[in-house]
Amino acid sequence: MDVLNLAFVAAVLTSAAPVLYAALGGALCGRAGVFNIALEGQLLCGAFTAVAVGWWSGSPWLGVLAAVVSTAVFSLVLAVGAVAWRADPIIVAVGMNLLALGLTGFVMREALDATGTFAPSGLQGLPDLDALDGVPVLGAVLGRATVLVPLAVVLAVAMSLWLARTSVGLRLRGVGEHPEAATSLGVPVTRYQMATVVLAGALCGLGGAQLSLGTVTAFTENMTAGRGWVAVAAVMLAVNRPLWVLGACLLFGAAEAWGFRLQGIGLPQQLTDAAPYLVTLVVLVLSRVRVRRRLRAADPVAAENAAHPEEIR
Amino acid sequence: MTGSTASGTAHGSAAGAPPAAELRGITKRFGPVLAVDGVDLVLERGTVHAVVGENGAGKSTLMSVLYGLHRPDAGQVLRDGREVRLSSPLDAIAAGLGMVHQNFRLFGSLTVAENVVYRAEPRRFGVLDRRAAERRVEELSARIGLDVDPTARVDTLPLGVRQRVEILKALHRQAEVLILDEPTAVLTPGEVDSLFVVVRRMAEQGTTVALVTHKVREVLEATDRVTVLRDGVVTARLTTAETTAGEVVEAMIGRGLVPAVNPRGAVSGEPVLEVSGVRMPAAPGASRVQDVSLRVSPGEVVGIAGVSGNGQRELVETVVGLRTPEAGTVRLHGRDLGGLGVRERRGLGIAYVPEDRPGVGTAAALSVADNLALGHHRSPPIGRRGRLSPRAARTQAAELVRRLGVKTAGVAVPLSSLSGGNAQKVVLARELHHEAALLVVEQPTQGVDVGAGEEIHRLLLEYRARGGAVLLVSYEISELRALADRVLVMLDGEVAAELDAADATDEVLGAAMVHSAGATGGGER
Amino acid sequence: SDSDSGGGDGGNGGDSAGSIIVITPNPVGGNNFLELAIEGAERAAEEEGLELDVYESNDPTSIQQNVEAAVREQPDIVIGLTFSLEDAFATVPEDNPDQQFLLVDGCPDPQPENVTCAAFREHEATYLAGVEAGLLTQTGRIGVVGALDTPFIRRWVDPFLAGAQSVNPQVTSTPLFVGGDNPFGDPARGGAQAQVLADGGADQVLLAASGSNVGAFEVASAGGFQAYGVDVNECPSAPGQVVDNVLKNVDVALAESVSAILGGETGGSQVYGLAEEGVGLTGLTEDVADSGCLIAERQDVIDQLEQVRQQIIDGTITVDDPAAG
Amino acid sequence: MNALAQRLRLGAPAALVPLGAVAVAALVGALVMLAAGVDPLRGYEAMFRGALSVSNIDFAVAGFTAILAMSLAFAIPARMGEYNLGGDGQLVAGGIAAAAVALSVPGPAALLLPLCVVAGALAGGALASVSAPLSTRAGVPVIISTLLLSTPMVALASYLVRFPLAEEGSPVPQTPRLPDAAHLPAFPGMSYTNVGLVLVLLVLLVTVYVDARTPVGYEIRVAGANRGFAAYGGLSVPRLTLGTLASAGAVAGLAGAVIVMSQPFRFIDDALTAPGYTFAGVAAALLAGGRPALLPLTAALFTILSVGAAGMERDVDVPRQLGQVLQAVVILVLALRVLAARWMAARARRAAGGRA
Ligand SMILES: Nc1ncnc2c1ncn2[C@@H]1O[C@H](COP(=O)(O)OP(=O)(O)OP(=O)(O)O)[C@@H](O)[C@H]1O
Ligand SMILES: Nc1ncnc2c1ncn2[C@@H]1O[C@H](COP(=O)(O)OP(=O)(O)OP(=O)(O)O)[C@@H](O)[C@H]1O
Ligand SMILES: [Mg+2]
Ligand SMILES: [Mg+2]
Repeated sequence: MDVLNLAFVAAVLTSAAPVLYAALGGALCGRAGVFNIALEGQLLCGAFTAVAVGWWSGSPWLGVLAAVVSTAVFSLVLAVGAVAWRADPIIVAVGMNLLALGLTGFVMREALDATGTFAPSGLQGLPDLDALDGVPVLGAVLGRATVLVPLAVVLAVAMSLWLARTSVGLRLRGVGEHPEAATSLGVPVTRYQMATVVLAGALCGLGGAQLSLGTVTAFTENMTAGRGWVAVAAVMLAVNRPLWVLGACLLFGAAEAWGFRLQGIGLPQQLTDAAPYLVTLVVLVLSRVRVRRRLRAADPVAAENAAHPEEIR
Repeated sequence: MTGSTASGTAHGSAAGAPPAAELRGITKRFGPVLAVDGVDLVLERGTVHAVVGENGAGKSTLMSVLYGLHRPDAGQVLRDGREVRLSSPLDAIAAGLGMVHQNFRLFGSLTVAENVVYRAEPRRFGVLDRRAAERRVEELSARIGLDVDPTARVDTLPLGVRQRVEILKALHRQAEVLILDEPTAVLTPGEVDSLFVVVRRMAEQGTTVALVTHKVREVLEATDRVTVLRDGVVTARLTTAETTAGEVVEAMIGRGLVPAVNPRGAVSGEPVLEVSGVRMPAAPGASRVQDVSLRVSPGEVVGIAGVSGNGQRELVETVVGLRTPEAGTVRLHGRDLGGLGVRERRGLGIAYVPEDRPGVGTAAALSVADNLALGHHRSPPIGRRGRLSPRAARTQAAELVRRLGVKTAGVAVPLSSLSGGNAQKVVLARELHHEAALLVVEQPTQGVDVGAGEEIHRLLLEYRARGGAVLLVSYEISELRALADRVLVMLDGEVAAELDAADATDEVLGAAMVHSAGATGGGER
Repeated sequence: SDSDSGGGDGGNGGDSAGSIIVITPNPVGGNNFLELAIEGAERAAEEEGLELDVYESNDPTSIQQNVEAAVREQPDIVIGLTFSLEDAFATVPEDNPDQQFLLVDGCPDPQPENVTCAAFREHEATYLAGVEAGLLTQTGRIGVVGALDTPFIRRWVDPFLAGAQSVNPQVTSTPLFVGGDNPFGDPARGGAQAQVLADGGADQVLLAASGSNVGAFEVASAGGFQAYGVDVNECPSAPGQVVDNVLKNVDVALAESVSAILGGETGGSQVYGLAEEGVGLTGLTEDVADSGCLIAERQDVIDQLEQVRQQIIDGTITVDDPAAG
Repeated sequence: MNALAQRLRLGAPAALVPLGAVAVAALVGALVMLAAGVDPLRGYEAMFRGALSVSNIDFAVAGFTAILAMSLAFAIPARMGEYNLGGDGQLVAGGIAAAAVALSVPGPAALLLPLCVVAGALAGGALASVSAPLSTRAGVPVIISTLLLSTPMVALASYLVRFPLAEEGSPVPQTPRLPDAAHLPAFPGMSYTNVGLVLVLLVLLVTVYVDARTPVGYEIRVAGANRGFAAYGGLSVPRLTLGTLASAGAVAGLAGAVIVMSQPFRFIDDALTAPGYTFAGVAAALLAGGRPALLPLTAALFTILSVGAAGMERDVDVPRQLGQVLQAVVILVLALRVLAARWMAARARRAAGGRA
């Protein structure tokens, strides 16, 4: 089975796109010094509002807009809780994930009068990139994807450049690395961090919209099914670097798409369920072991702290 | 008390030009604590002005007010004779003020140039102009005679160089008044000297410098004027040229200083610690150690001198068991400690006061009692047959606090509520209480005020008098001279010189330490 | 079909107006089978003048809880949907001998006296769909998207291939299972699986993944393959791309069973296969012309299916039940 | 006397915080119910009845047992600053191991019961232990590795129950019913509430004791406060990490064993993970905030919220997701705890400064 054909690339991109948005948001937060594991809840929030508003207004684009706005607003919980009030970001995030799960389910039942799956016939998905149909390679890879798929890749590259080459990017990196230093130079750290968290929320909103109006056209309860957690792992794997995040998400998407194909030749479904997680873990271990050894050599005492998520950069 | 000495001399400004900066009647409270109480401070243009005082006297608070980090409860800040409202460091920067903080505020993963231009970046078409930033760093360093590589990552630089980066940061922002908060605390003598050269040159070029310090020697060497704070009020305003060390110290602590006496020569018996042929390769962030051998006998203090980052830390960590050497042995009472971990070594009789108090020596979030119990928690009276008695831990802690005079609101409060000097006493109390045969001490009085420092020295000497062996790492020559019987100078991982305390004059030690200091890199915690 | 009735009058509910309570194993929305069953329950409630209450379960624990809560309400009949309730229906009825129970699409073993069962032989209809796919495939490759690799879902996998191979031995089938954290409600994974099948050349694909089907139908709509629905007529889900549906007339079965129990015929097990018209294909119903299914245009295939159906009913062809182990 | 008064004063705001969080959550829940057109009083009544009425208490206690165990599984490593989010995998590992032993080892109850429970605890502990060297040697944070290991374990159990351990002829992926000797004895008159509750309560007692009264508990707290300090003091951070994670996994595994050894006495795919015990346990542990002795209270609260929500849905037709919303709000209001802690620290600092 040739795994490197264009259809495979298309499948990888499509399944990676929502995760990529969330992971880019997470990486941005990481760069600003905010540990964000609320990505699962943020994605779910985006997926839900995209469908709800898309259906109510009849326009998928309004759905995308609403997803971006609502998820950004939802992210204020993390921004206010963990940044402004300095609460433990992990606790806040656990609460947010649960809140998103509960609220989307609750509102779906109360307002949309649906349980399980919401896919009414009037619901319109985002259009495919039909314009690319004639184009040789691009057509096969992106022809059946929405514009949000290539946009995710473009955003990863743009974000990398933005962090490295602009003064706001430089300031953001400084804010995450040493907030007191940034403060003493007059950078409003809290405002930077809050803005970053909200921006990350907007990205998750795009990811959620791609999931529920792009990849498919429906909302189901707990539709994200762990994709936000995968994004968290990708952020960690990439040590908050956008281009690495892109790589990590593609790796994960490839592991998943490849798993589906292996299932086709008779491997059990449970193995293909597990494969992406095991692949991620193995790569994570391989990538961290060297860093860890270097840290130990430099400073055995400080290295004890290095496995803490906040310490990783 | 001594306030009257100075009031006349402070306002003698030249040619009637307004002072570069002035604080009038500044009062700042933190809750019930009156940190600064109605302080006036005049910084004349082109002078170096010392602000001295004990720990907690209010120096940093006062400077933070001047730099817009704290809003004063009362009082005014004047720049060039005009009142300025400073509600953030940004206002201060705009008003031509710059500050180098006690703990450096640099971004380790960014380059020197990025650190310098941070928040005041040269831009081209909205994009960060790296070339311009690097050129700017070169130009500024040339102006004050510094040598810094603008493209180096800051966390690869030695402390002295990092401080230069801090100064460049202020200069880039066109600071006319530069505040240095305890700039010498982490520097070696050589680095201190070159810092003062730079400071003087800046003053000549018209920059006004406020220098916060505890160290009387620095006041006398490097400044023009002195303002002494105690408990938030000014106790003296002095002109450096007309004052003496004794006068400054008395204004700081309210009495004269009685240096600890160091009766030498009680060394006896077999060596407690024998290090032979210890070797370790250099690694990124860690210095090499080259074939180091030393021995410490009961009743002896062996000092290790040297510029920070010449292998002292690695050597000490090898002795206490945090690091494994590539070759060589460490023996305690003749027993080879190879393969033993920290716990076993402590059990055999090693106590250790580390340099990094917040990161290693204490746990800020735990109570004073919990901090004092570490290492004692498995032996009576605290730990007994797999049980732990919190009550015994509190009782013992209360006793230690009382014995060492630690200022704390109780043993149940978190350690983070203690001042730096008191936290250091907690560490010392815990380690002394082991009554271990060997005490390894790094920088025992760093960041501690003179009064407390004096007390700590006395405790160490008492320990020696009881027959304890002490391995002391210090970057301060005066401390080594006050405590050590023998001094080893480390340079690039090797013992470059071994001196008897009597021969270890400032000149000899300084020369041995700085001999080829430029060759070293390496970091610190 | 009806056996030892013992218990006599159906309900002994306290209220004058009777009631029935339906317990589902999962949320109803997006699950065709459950939606259809509830429809049947509504119809039965209306016809018999009963009140209807639906308890949705989330997981095995809440199933047990719902069954016991339902018993406390003392309705005329406690109706359970699917085999997931077999455990609860094996124990609770024993402790409540005066309560009547109906289990649709499953049967506890051993079967308590006050439990009536209505089970389906959907593998027979799936076999027919397989025959259809075997006749229609151009590539010789067919496939199934299932939610999970469980014996029950294998009922839509193995007979599909067997049916296809009965008319075209060269046919190969690829079953893919959605899996993951939310197998019955992850349309994105469902779509990805369907896309894999499409890329692999399968041109006839049966979709049995409940809420995850939504994504798979989108692949069918985009021309990836021709699809087969399950439980209800799903031809409108991807107009012009759905060949046929494996029907399971759970609404009819449920309403019939309710009437029977109220009429005093309790206990026993009614099996709904092709013969009983409890399962079937949209293509074999009268209103196939209006169904929107592709099969409506292939009368030749319908005729052939008609024959095979008869053979199954006669017993000339036996279809293995994968869930019977 | 004075010291006692001081301790009480310091303790008061900390204890008030969880109560405040619950109160605010209740208020938010009431607003949500009002918005949905339900009388909040009736809603809450239905929720409490759903969990605590005589007829439902049996289920509620079973849920409580699982949630309490899972809260311990989170709280134990959290004492040293490690977050165990892999409870699902550990729970399932314990469940499948207990089922496998019960189905393969013949023997009397006296042998089989302890054997199954121990097998469950060992399996859960073993899975969680993997994360310890991953953290201390490879530097992969526990919070990530536990999470990443959980899904593969759930998949493995799902595979086992589908093939080697499957019940012949069942349409559901489940094991056969365990032999009678492997049924945990239920309390008189109950069918779900059984000895498992006693086991978990015992674990709780041991945890509280170890935490407060043993050197190991002290060492765990020290490592949680500052790793560098712990290493400097000669404590073995790797060993402590391994110990806390193994115990946490063992408790979760025990919970899994208890679940399969209770009604309906089999391992059913999905049955252990679907009710969301893991995250309810996380929430309960967070609410208790580093005080293991409070866990029974917070676990009870989250049991009411999750078990009672189903009853509320049945009775007054408020979607059961409201329970999740309430749990989330409780956790989020906990953000206030930091404010309270900060307030206390400021007070202590002031007290110290005032005397100095
Ligand atoms: N943010 C704060 N909150 C509460 N109290 C504070 C704060 N900052 C300083 N203080 C208190 O104000 C007093 C003065 O502190 P300050 O840091 O200005 O002293 P200092 O002279 O710089 O001492 P050191 O030599 O130790 O740096 C001390 O009692 C200190 O505890
Ligand atoms: N290329 C440069 N060379 C020398 N000094 C510079 C250069 N670029 C900026 N500065 C100094 O840095 C300070 C702030 O720069 P700038 O005005 O660009 O920041 P800003 O625009 O106020 O920041 P923000 O974008 O956040 O509003 C100025 O006072 C200027 O003197
Ligand atoms: Mg201070
Ligand atoms: Mg200070």
